[in-house]
Amino acid sequence: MADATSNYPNKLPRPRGELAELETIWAVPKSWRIVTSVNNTTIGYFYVGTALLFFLLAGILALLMRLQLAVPSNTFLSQETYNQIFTMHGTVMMFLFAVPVVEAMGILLLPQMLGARDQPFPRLGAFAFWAYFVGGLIFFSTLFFDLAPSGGWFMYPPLTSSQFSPGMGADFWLLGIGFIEISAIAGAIEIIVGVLRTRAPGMTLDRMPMFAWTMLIFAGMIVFAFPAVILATMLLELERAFDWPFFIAARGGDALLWQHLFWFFGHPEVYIIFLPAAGMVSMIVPAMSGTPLVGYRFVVVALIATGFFSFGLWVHHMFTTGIPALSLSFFSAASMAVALPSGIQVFAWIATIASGRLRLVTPSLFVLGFLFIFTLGGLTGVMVAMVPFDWQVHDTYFVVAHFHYVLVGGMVFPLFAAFYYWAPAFSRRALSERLGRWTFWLMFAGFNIAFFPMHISGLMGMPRRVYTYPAVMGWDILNLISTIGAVLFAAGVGLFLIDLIRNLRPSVANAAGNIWKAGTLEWLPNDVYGPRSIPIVTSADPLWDQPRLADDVEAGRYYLPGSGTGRRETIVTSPIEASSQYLLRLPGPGWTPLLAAIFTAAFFMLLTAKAITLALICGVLAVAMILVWMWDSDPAPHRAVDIGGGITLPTYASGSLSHSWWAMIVLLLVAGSLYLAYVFSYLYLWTVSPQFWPKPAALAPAASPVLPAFLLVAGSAILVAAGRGLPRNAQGRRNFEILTVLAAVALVAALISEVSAQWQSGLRPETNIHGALVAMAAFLQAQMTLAALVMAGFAVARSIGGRLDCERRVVFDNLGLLYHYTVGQSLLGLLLVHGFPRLAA
Amino acid sequence: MRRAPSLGVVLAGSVLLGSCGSDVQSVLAPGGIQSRQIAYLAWLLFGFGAVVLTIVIAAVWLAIRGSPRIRGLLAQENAVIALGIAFPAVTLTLLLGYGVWLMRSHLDLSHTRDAVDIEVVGEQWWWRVTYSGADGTPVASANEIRIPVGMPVTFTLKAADVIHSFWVPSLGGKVDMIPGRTARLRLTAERPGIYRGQCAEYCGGPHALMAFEVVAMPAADYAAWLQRATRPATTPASEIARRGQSLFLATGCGACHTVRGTSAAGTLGPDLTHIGARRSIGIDTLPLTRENLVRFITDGQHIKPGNLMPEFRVLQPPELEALASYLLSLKVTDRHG
Amino acid sequence: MRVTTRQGWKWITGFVLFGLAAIVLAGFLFAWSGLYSVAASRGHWAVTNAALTFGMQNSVRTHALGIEAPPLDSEDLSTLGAAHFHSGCAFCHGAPGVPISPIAQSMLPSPPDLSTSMREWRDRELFWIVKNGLKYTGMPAWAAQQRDDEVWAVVAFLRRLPTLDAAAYRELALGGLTVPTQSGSEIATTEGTSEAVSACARCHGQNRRGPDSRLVPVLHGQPREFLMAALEEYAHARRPSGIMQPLASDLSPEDRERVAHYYAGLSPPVPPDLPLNPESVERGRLLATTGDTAARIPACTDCHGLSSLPVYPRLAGQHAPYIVNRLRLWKSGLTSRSSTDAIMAPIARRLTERQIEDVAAYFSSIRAAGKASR
Amino acid sequence: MSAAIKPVRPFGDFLRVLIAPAIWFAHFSLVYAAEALICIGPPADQATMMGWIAVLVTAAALTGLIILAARLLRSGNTAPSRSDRSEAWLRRTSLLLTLLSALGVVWTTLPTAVLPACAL
Repeated sequence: MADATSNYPNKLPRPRGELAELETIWAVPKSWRIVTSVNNTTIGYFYVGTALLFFLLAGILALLMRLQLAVPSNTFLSQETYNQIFTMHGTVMMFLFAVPVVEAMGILLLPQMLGARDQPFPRLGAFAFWAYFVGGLIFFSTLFFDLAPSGGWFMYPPLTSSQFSPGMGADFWLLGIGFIEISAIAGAIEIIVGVLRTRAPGMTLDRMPMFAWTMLIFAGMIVFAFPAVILATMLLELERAFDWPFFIAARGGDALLWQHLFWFFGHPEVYIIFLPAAGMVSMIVPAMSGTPLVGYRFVVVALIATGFFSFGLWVHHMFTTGIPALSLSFFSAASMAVALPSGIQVFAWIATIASGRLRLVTPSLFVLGFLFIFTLGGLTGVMVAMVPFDWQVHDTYFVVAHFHYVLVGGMVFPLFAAFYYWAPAFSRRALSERLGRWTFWLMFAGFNIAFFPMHISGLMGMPRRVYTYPAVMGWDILNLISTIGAVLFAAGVGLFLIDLIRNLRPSVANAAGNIWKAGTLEWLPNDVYGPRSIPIVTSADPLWDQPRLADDVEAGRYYLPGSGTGRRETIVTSPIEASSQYLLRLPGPGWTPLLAAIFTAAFFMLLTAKAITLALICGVLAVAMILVWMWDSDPAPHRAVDIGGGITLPTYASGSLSHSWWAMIVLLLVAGSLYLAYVFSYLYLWTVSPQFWPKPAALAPAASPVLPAFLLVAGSAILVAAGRGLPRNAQGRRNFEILTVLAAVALVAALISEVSAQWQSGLRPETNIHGALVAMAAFLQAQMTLAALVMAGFAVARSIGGRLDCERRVVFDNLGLLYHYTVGQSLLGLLLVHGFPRLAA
Repeated sequence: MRRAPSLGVVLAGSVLLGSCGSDVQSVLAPGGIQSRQIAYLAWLLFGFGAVVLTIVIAAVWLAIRGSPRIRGLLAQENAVIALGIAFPAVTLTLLLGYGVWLMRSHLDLSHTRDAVDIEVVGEQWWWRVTYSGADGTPVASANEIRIPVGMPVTFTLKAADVIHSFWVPSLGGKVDMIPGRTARLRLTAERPGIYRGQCAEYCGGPHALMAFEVVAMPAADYAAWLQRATRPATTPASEIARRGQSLFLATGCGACHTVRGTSAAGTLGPDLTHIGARRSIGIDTLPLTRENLVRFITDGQHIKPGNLMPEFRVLQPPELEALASYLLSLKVTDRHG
Repeated sequence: MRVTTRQGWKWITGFVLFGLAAIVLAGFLFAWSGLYSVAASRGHWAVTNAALTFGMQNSVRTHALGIEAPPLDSEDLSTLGAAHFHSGCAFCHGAPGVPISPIAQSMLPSPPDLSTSMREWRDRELFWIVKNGLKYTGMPAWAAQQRDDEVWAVVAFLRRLPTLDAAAYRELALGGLTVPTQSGSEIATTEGTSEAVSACARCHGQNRRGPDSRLVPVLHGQPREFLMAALEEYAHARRPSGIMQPLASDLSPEDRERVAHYYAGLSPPVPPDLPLNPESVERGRLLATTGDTAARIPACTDCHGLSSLPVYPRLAGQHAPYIVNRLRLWKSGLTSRSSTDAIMAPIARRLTERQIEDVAAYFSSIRAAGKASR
Repeated sequence: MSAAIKPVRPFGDFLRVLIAPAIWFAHFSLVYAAEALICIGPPADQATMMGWIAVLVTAAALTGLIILAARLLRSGNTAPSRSDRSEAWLRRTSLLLTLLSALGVVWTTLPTAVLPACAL
């Protein structure tokens, strides 16, 4: 097909003005208005830049810590300052650097790599970035006002409870991080839908660039892992603010619940960070060896297996908590299991190197450095998975060494490899090879000198999170060496910055281009609109297998060489075979994502500062901004568009064909995971303190859930009826609107009836754990009800505004998904709260 | 290319391990049955790690610089299966089996009745130690634990406020102390000596300074010591110590501290009945001397920032002198009977 | 003549910059020449006066925006405020029956007579003025910036001031002290009027009479060492109080010893029979005598009992509002360099609001056991 | 242009790849939950209960994986070579995941043979 040069979808020459129109449509706003830009490249630059900023800030904190520990009994930092600094170092590195930088690389690279013009939800991407930017900066600045949290990045209660951490620091952590997690989930939705639905035609799953695979699994893991920690932060914040005793043992709570929830997120988190980095390596190694990845399928299997196995590891952070030995050994076994996929990947890379000829340039050096460091980190990982060995080294510097080997080796080195490798695709100049080698050797030597001795200091008994140690311990030489190494590492990073300043000139339009002779689509000539035309992909390395591809794409021979509807647009394809389905029209620049992010950030931060009224105002404004931006999305159907090659694509899709439906499904998976985490917490706390569960006689009457259940089911039925009666014209609207409002009312009535029944039975959240858990069920129900309510109101408003009918129905479809999910979750909640205590009694 | 530095690092590490290995609190200087077993496991794991690391480095080296035949072998999917799946599957099965077997031996299923029971409660930021006296009466102490050599000791571990972790590396692994839960840990010291321990779970504030010492002594000495420790405090013999005692009571020390045999019965802070016999003050931050005692009373927030004892700067030097004399006199004498 | 817009802008910018530079230079020359008179005897021009007043009023309003006033209708507050007003404010501002001193009247601006004319400030604005003072007017800031509670006492009094006549003012400010008629020789040879000498008693009472304001501690029968230590710490500003610091620093060490001796020798006054919540008193008793192990609060009586160190205060019979106020001050983070505060502050911070009220109720309910040691 | 207009394969085909690791996860969760629940019960027959549950759950999981593997192999044999590339790719991916999952199940079960239930 590719050889059939006469058989291109579109003929040359292209009409005059086609390219100019494309450029106008996709233009990035000039000067300070650039903050309204939603182009994935602009947002990608901002995103990567901000993540790097946090990497530097957290790195400075690390240097401060290393200076404090360089000599015994040092007084460079005070105890409280040190405690704040190590808490912030961990938190910022994990939440403000590692996850965001990977998402940033995804936003920057994926559309180009997949041959799309942009992400499927450009404004959501912009919102995710700005929320992270504003929230992250505010969170970091708490350090300057002595308001920073000091409970460790893992925030174990009861140390972080209001009794032992009375200040605002812990609240900043809980609300700030909860908020940044929301931004991460927004990014994950973007990535999942982007990878599954906006690939170039013909890019089947087995031709997908490995980075896209890893980002898909990365985003999938975020969907299931992050809700656990979001629930945990909600529980702890509710405990701190309203005394709901989730973690207070005296009233039936349990400190270990936090650890379960936190590590159920926290361990997959390690792989969430590592997988995309491994994906980068899987892109760089073949390109630098000039040969396709050996064992492509093995690597995909390894990625999927890692995604699963990593959810069976969380207790390996809790080997010393006094859990029965047999339970521990299950997690020890799963920890072994997760070593296998890593082994597969390492040897697949080695096989690729062997099958080609590795060019030893800076990206390759970073990859080789990664292989060494990550292997060592993986091996110490196997060691700490051995339960008895972990009893000794847990919470010591051995573990500090281990996870820095895994995270810095497994993530930072590939990231630097990626910077050097992809810079020519996004900058007018490549980064300097000479400076790059210096950077690599300084970072590699500095890293090993800093962190290898920590294995030994840990074995010699040095615990983590100590701000000082006495001279008699014999840890002083090792710590001094570590400090020197840290300074060397920092020098390497500093050199990299100099390289960036000297050589990085961001631009996609005039980028240096494919200097490595790589084979994937991001190396096509690109501009603000992505590739000039969307290619047909016939292999995993199209640029190698279709040598003329770059020229043909640039000439406009492939699909959609201009704009079909006069707006920004990209082709939506089917998830497995990537066959074209419809033409998605995308929104352009706007203020709403930025303002929504600022107000969302203000909402959370003001809530922390207990300025409730102002916070609520900002919250309402944030929702309003989102509604304003949603008002213009879902444009009315346009006539079908010919994209070339005799293919005419519709411009509107509803139901499961719509990309928006997919996003809603992913969002509901997040909500579902959150609720499952809650159900787990409920059952878990019952196993810990069943004595706090009341006798059936003391519960709300068995008949009390009947009314709310009836209302919920009735609401669902009414909404289905409303959907049947979606208006064809102005006459039908009234009925639809009334039914939708009725359905919304039913949802609220169900909530009120359940809450009042519980209240009348004398249940109070602060009494004991049972009360708190029942209240929590209502809280989560209220949360979903509120969301459904806003969306129902929005649907009614669109109907009144003539923007919703039986054809243009995406908003209603999404409302339906959300509504029926809410009903399902609420029914499950009723069953749990009313049924379980009777069952257990 | 990378082989030289990496091997160098490993070598340097081993040298460091061997040479400057201070055994104050070291995993690799075991003094008990449990810690020795884990030390064996550690060396086994280091050996395993060295082998695997060497294989990976060699494979990378060969992939870049090897002969075409070797590179051809390495470039096959079968190489990925053999080295990436089969080899780890076998070795990790063996390791997992050994680890589980070791856990079983740690469970000490044949827990004997003659074991010594000691309760340790982690508090911010000190250790409340309660021995079980000869007739089962609890004997309160703090921040220093004495155990008999060669006998299994069962530690009952609790937390009073936040999570702490009880860890004596030279005797065995650590166990967390979690509010609302009770954990147990069995340790057996093999030779007499002083083993340092430290809180291993971050517990806020001066967590870094929450250390303690375990003094392992011959069983007979231990029995005699416990017998003496059961007795109330000696009445002060000297005039200055008597003045110290009345100052101790008037200053309100008894609101937080207990000295058995006096009206001081506070339970918020460490029991001081036999403080004069302990080796350190301020939870192992300073050796117990008259000067350090006075410093801790008047300047405790500098020695151990954030600790819960207020600074008693109201006391004048002569009063402090008397108070220190009294506290130092609080020790069990060797007079039997 | 037509200029293009761009040129026009350039020209205007240049002109403005030049003008600014000229003004700055001229201002400097004027100040350097010394032609301006700083004399207080001349007064401001009316226009200057109006501008300054306008600026001052708005500055106060804006800065006071975030302040929330506590309830101010308590007799205890205004009585304490009155006593301080008499010694600290009346000299400049006058009071019913107390004319403004002619010296103060010669200030620029001359201080307003608060007894007759007080602007209609809001409570929070009065508070801000009393706490921070006013630049260029001679109105000083509060001597102890941490003691907002004392400032509010003055504000509470200022609110009552317009309703007072000379007799009522004397009663409130002097604590019912009667000043015996003095002979001509006494007036001619003693330093001040008898009112200033009786400064302690105006608040703390004398003989069998306790303090009028329950926010003022009962000193009767407290150990002499405690009283002397407290006065010394006030005098050296180690213990913050805008009311006590000026008074204590006026006293010589010998004076302090004598006045401590005087109060230590007094028998405690009979407390008025106030309705107390018996449950609260019982909870307070339990806390005071046994402490609260879980919250790490030691028993109060171990340090505040009869046989405790004499530098510790005795609390039996002390006013509940005083105890509550003191504990709340520590709890809200009062930093003090006093050696006894170093002991009490961390403990007070661990008390809950209810425990503070309970323990204060308990101590106010019991009678001081006879005279303390001299 | 045939690549672009092929019939759409439902996303469920991809989700089927995840069956094997899902079986591993179910097995893992069940034995872990069983241990947790048994340990709050009476201590008398904890060991036998745990033993039985481990045997049953593991047998079920391994049977499931074996059936899955057998079906994948059979469809691979019977399907003519012209069957579409995506399907073959998905099938072989599933097969490898089944192998890894089986190893995971065996490893999870291994300790139940050595360690007593609920001992600390």
